[in-house]
Amino acid sequence: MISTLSFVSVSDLVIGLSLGSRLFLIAVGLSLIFGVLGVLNFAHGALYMIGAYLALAFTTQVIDNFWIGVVAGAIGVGVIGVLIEVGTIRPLYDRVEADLDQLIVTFGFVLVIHEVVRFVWGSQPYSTPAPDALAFSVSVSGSTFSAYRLFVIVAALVVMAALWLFIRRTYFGALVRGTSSDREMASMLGVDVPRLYTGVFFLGSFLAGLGGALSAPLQSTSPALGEQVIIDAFIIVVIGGLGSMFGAFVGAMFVGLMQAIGPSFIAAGHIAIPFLAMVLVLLVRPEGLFGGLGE
Amino acid sequence: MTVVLQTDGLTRQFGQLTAVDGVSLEIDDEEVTSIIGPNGAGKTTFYNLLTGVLEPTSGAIRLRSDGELREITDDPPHEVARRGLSRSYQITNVFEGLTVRENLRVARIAREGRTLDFRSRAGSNEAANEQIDWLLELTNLAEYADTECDELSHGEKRKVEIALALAIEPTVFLLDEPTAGMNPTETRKIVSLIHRLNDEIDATFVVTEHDMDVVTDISDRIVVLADGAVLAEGEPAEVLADERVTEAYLGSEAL
Amino acid sequence: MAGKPCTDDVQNGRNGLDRRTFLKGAAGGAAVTTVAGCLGGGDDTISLGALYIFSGFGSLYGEEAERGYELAVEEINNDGGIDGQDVEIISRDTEGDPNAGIRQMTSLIEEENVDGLFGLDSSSVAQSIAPQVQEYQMPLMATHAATPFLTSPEGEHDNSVGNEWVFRNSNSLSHDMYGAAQVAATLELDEWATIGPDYAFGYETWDYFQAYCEGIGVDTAFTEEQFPALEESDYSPYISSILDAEPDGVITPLWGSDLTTFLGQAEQSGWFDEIEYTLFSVGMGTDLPADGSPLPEGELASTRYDPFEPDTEENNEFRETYVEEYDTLPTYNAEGAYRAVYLYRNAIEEAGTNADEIRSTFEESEHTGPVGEYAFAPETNQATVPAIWGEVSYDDEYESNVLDSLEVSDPSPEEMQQALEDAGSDLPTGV
Amino acid sequence: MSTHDDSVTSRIGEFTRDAVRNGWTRERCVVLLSLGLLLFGVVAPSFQIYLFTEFLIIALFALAFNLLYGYTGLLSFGHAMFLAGGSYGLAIFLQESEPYVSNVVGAGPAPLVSWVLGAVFAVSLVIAMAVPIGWLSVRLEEIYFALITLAFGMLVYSVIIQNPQGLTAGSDGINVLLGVTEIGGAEFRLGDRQIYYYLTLGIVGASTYGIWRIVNSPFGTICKSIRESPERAAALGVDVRFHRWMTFIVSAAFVGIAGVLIAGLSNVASPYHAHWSESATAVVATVIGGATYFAGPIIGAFVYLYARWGISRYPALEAHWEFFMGVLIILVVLYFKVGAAGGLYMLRTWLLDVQAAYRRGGANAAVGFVRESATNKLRRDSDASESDTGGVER
Repeated sequence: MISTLSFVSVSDLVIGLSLGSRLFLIAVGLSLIFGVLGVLNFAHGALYMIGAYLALAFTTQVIDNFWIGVVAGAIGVGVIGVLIEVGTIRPLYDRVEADLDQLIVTFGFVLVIHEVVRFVWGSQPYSTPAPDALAFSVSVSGSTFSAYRLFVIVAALVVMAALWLFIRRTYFGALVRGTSSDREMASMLGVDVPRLYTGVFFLGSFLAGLGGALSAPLQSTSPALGEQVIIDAFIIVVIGGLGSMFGAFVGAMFVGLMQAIGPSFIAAGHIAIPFLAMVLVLLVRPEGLFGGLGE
Repeated sequence: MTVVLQTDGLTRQFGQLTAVDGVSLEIDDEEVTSIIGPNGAGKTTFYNLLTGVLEPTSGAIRLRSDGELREITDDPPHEVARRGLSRSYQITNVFEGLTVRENLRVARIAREGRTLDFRSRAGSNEAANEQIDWLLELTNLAEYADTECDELSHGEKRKVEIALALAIEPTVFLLDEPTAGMNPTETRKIVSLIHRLNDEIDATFVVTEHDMDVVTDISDRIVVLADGAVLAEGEPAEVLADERVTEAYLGSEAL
Repeated sequence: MAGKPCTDDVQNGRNGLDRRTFLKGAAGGAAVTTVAGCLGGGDDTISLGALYIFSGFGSLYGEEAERGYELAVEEINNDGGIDGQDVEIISRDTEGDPNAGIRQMTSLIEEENVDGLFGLDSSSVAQSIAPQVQEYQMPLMATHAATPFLTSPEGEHDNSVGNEWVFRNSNSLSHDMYGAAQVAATLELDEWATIGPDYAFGYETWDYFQAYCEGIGVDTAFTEEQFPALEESDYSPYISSILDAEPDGVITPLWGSDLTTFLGQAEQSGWFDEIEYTLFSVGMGTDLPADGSPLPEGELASTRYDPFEPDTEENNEFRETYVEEYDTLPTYNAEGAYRAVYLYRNAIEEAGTNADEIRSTFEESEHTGPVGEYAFAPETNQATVPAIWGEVSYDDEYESNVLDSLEVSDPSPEEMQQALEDAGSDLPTGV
Repeated sequence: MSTHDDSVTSRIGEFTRDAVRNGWTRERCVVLLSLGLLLFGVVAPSFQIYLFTEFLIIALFALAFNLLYGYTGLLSFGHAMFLAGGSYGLAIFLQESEPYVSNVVGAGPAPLVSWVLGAVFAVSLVIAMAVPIGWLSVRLEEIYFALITLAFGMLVYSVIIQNPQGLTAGSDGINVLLGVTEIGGAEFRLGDRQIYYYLTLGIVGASTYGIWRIVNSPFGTICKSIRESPERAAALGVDVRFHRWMTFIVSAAFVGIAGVLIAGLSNVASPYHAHWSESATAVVATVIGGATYFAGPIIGAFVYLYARWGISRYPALEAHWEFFMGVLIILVVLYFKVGAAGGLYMLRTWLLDVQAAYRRGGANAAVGFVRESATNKLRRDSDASESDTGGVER
C-alpha cells in the first residue's frame, strides 16, 4: 500500500522505520507492564533516560566495550525498576484507586530520577559514539544513513521476536499470559503473583533501559531525555493497544512513519498529528488496533 | 389480567454460543413469576437483554407503559428504567460510599427527573423524603438510614439492593437471586419482605432464584430456562412435577 | 506575532489604556517596593537576585550561569566585598515558565529585598518580567535571553517590552544575525535554509537573518525552513527535507542537547558533505557538550563571548581562573553572569544601593569586562558588545572547540537600523 | 461611646463563650475564616498576598478538577487546556477588543469593563471547547479517559504553540496588563496587589460556594452515584454518559474561571498553562489533599504551593527542588491514604476524643488517652504489613 503513496520516498521509509524501531524499544516495556500489572508507569521515560546514562558510564568508565555497556546499563535499569516496584508500587495494588495512585507515584519518580541524574552527571548533553563495527555510512537510494541507524531497525525486530518467543514459548511467559488475563485465577493456581509482577516490572524496566542504551549513539544524552519520550510512548501504546506488544510494534512504526513524512508536506502543526491520531484511535477503537497481550 | 412485559423470539448469541434462544414470554401483572434454571441456563443474559445492558441478536421486547405495550428492544438501560422496568442485582450493586438514605435519594432524583438540578439541596424535596422514609420503613432499613453501605452486613445490603430498585416506582420489578449468599434466617426475612412488597406495591414481580423453597413459596407461575430456551412454564406444582425439569436440574446439578 | 493591548494603543494613538496611565496607577503599589529596593538586604551584605532555569530542559543554562556568578562573588568577597559588605547571590528557578518566573521575581524583590536582579534565559520569561521590573523600579541585567524585543523600547514594535530598568550585557540575536549576514556576504552562496527550534527564538533568528541579508545587499535566496519541536529526539526527517532542497548554506540556532542530537544525526546523514556551510548561531560557547564532543571543524559558528578575544589581561585572567576552578572554558552564559555581578559591584560602590542610582550608573559609565570595553546604548540599554563569528577548530590544551579566523562584528546601531529599513522590515534592531 | 464599646466587648465575649460552649459550629468557622481572609489582604506582607492569591487560583483549579475526578470518578489529565482557554480567552479579548470597548464606554471605565467582558468571553470560550471535547471524551472510562483527555490537552497545546492566525503569539504568550480604571473620579488599578487579591478572593469564594452547592445538589448526588457504580446508576434511569458530559462542562467552566484569574495574576497567557504538566498540578494537589473530601483539593493546593515556596527560600534545596517535590508526592501517596484533608479530619476526631476524655476525667484521663492511642497506633502500624487492605475511604 505504501508504494502507492507517491510522496513517500525510500529514504522517508528508512527514516520512518528507524524512528519507529526506536519508539518501539521505548514503548514495548511500558505496554508489557501495563498489560500484566495494570500499572501505567509514568517513570518509564525516566528509566529510558537512565539506560542511556548507565550505558555511557559503563563504556567510558568501566569497560571500553559498547555492547557490554548496553547490557550492563539495561540490567542496571531493570534493578532500579525492581526497587521502585517493590518499594512503592507493590504496597498500592490492593487500594481502591490503585491505578491512579500508581500513576502518581511513578510521576513522583520522574522528578526524583531527573534530579538525581542531574546531580550526578549535570545538565550538559553527552554524546555517545556508535560502536566501531557500525561506525560507517550506507547509501540507500541517494540518501546516506549510518549503519548504526539500520542496526537499530534490526535490533527492534530481534527484541520483538525474542519477546514473542519468550511470552509464547517459555514457562515464565505462560505464567505472564495467565496472570495478565486473570490474576485471581493465577493466584489460586499457585502462581506467586507478587514475584511474577516484580519479574515483569524488571523485564519492562530492562527494556526501557535497553531502549535508552541502544538509542544513545543516535541522540544526545541529557536529563530531559525522558520527558518527550514518555508522551510518545503513551501515544504509541494507545494506538497499538494498551498491553499489546505487537500493537506497540505497529503503533511505533505508524508514528515513526508519520514523523518521517510529516515535515515534508505539512510545514506547521505536524507536532499535533500524533495526538490527533491518538484521539481518533481512542474514539474509534479504544482497545487500540491490537488489544490483548502477545496477539 | 394484563400483559406488562412481553418478549418475542428473544435471542442472543455470543460467537457460536446461543445464550438466550428464541424466548417468547408474557408476564402478567397479577402474578409473581419465577424464572429458574440450572447454572448457565441464560437467566442473567435474559435479564441483561430485558434491561438494555445487552442488545439482542434478534427478537423484540415490549413493556407496558402509559397503558400500552411499547417496544423497548433497542433502548439503553437508563431508558428502560425510566419506562418502568427496574432490577436488583445478584451480586450486590449499591452505592457503597453513600448512606442508605443517599442511595435511595439517587433513585428518587432519577425518578423525578431532577438529575440536572444544580440549585436545590439534595435533601430538600419533602415529597421525596417522605417517599424515602416510607421505603426505609417498608424494607426495615430505618435504623440504618444514615449508615454508609460499606458498613452494612450482607443481609442489610441485599435489602438496600431491593429498596433501590423499588424507589423508582417500577411497573415491572426484576429480582435477580434476591437471597444470594444468605443464611436461612436472612433468607426468611427476604421472603417475607417479598410477600409484603407484593401486597403493598403496585408492581409486577419477576424473580430468578436458586432456592426451590423460596421459589415455591413466592411464585404464582414458574418459567424454566435450559440452554437459553424455555423448557417449561406454568403453575409451580405442575412445572416442578415435569420430568424434563427434574432431568435438566439433575443432569447438571443436584439440588 | 500578535501584539499586546498596551502597545497597540501607543501605536494607534487610541485613547484607551497606555503604558503611562498603567504606570501612574502602579505608582502607589510601587512606592512600597521602591523603599524595599533601597533598603537592600541585611546590614552587612549586598544581595542580588539571580533568575535562571535550574530545572527541566534548559537547566544547563542555570548551571553555567551559576559557575560564572559564583566565581565573581568569590573574587569580590575575597577582595573585601563591596564597600566592605559581602555580596550574596540568591538564585531562583524560573522553570522557563513566565508564571513561575514572576512569582520568583516577586519573592526576590519583596521577601529577599535584593538590590538588583540579573539573569533570564528564556525570552518568554524575559518579556513578561520586563514590564514588572519597571513597575517595581528594580534594575534588571539580562545576561542571556536574546530576543531583540527585550531592549527594543516599548511601542517600537508590537512585541517590544524594553524600558529604562531593563539592561542586557550580552548581545541579542539581532546582533548575532547582523554578524551572520556579514558572514553570508563574504560566502556568496546562492541559497540559504534554516533548521531551528519550534519556538519564538527559532523563528526570530530566521526573520532577522533574512532581513539583515537583504538589508546589507547579500544576493541570495532563502529556500527551505524547518522548525522541529524542542526536545526532538530524531532530526532525520527534517534533515532529509533540508537536504532535498539542496541549499548551499544553512543557519541554525539549535542549542543544548537538541544541538548535540542534531549534530550526530546530521553527520550520519552526510549533511556536512552536502551543505557547503553551516552557521551555528548559538552552537559555540554556551552549549559545549560535557564530553567536549566538538562541532565539526571548518564550519562557522557564533558566540556572544570568546574566551580568547579580546586578548586582554582581564579576559585572559578570567579564562584561566575559570578553567582552574571548573576545568572547562567559560561559556558566554557564565561570562554574562560573572560580568553582571561586577556591573552591580561597580555601580553600588559608585552610587550606593539606591535603585535609581544603580540604573543611572549603568547608563552613564563605560564598562569593561572579559568581553572587552562596552557601554549601554541610550534608549535601548543594550550593551555594545560585538558578535563574534569564526571557524570552528579544536584545541587540545583545553579539550574543547574554539573559534579561529574571527570576524568581530560591531556595527553601529545606525547601520543596523539602516539595514532593516533597506530590507523594508518592521523588526526593531534592539540596540 | 463607652456603652458602644461595652456592647461590642460583651458581644465578642458572648460569642466566644458561645463558641466554647457549643463547640465550633460550621457557621462560626466560616465567619471566622472569612474575616481572616479579609484581614489577610490588609495585614499580610505584600509577597504573601501574591502567593496566597496564586494559591486561591490553583485551589479553584484543583477543586473544579475534583468535581470530575473525586465526585464523578473520571480522571482528566488534560484539564490544563481549560486553564489555558480561560487565560487566552481573556488575553485575546483584551488584545482585540479593548480599543472598541474604550470607544463605547469611554477611556475611564474601559479597563474594568473590558476585563469583565473578557472574563465572560473566556468562560464562554472554555464552555465552547468543553462541549465537543467532553462529548467525545466521556465515551471512554478509567485510564482511557485519562489518556484521551491527555491527548486533547496536548492538541490544544500544539495549536497554541503554532500561533494560528497570529492569535496566540506562539511560545511567547500574550502579555495581559490590567490597566487603571477611572470611575467617577476614583482611580484604581485592577492588577494592584490588594485589589487583585480581593477580586480573586471574591471570585474563588463564590466559585467554591457554587461548587459546594453543586456537590450537595441533586446533580451532585447523581455524580457521586456514578462514581460509586455507573451500572447501577443507569439501572435507576440515570443517563450516565450524558451526566458525565454535563459534569465535564461544569468542571471545565470553573477551570476556565481559574484560567482568567491566573492570566491577570502573572500578567501573561502562556502556553505553559496548556501543557500536561500543568494538568498534573491539579492531579497532584488533589491527591495530596485527598480527593474524597470537599476541601481536599484546597488543602492540597496549599501544601503544594507553600512547599514549593518553602523550598525556594533555601538555595541548597532550590537548586534541586524537583527532587523534594517528587519525594513529597511519593510519600503522600504511600503513607497518607486519605490525603492531607483526611489526616486533618482524623486529627480533629482524635482531638475531640482527647477533649471528651478531659471532660470525663480531667487532665490525667486526657494524658492517658493520648498515651493509649499512641500505643495503639504504633501497634497497628507494625501489623499493617499483613492486614493492610488500604483503600480510599468513600
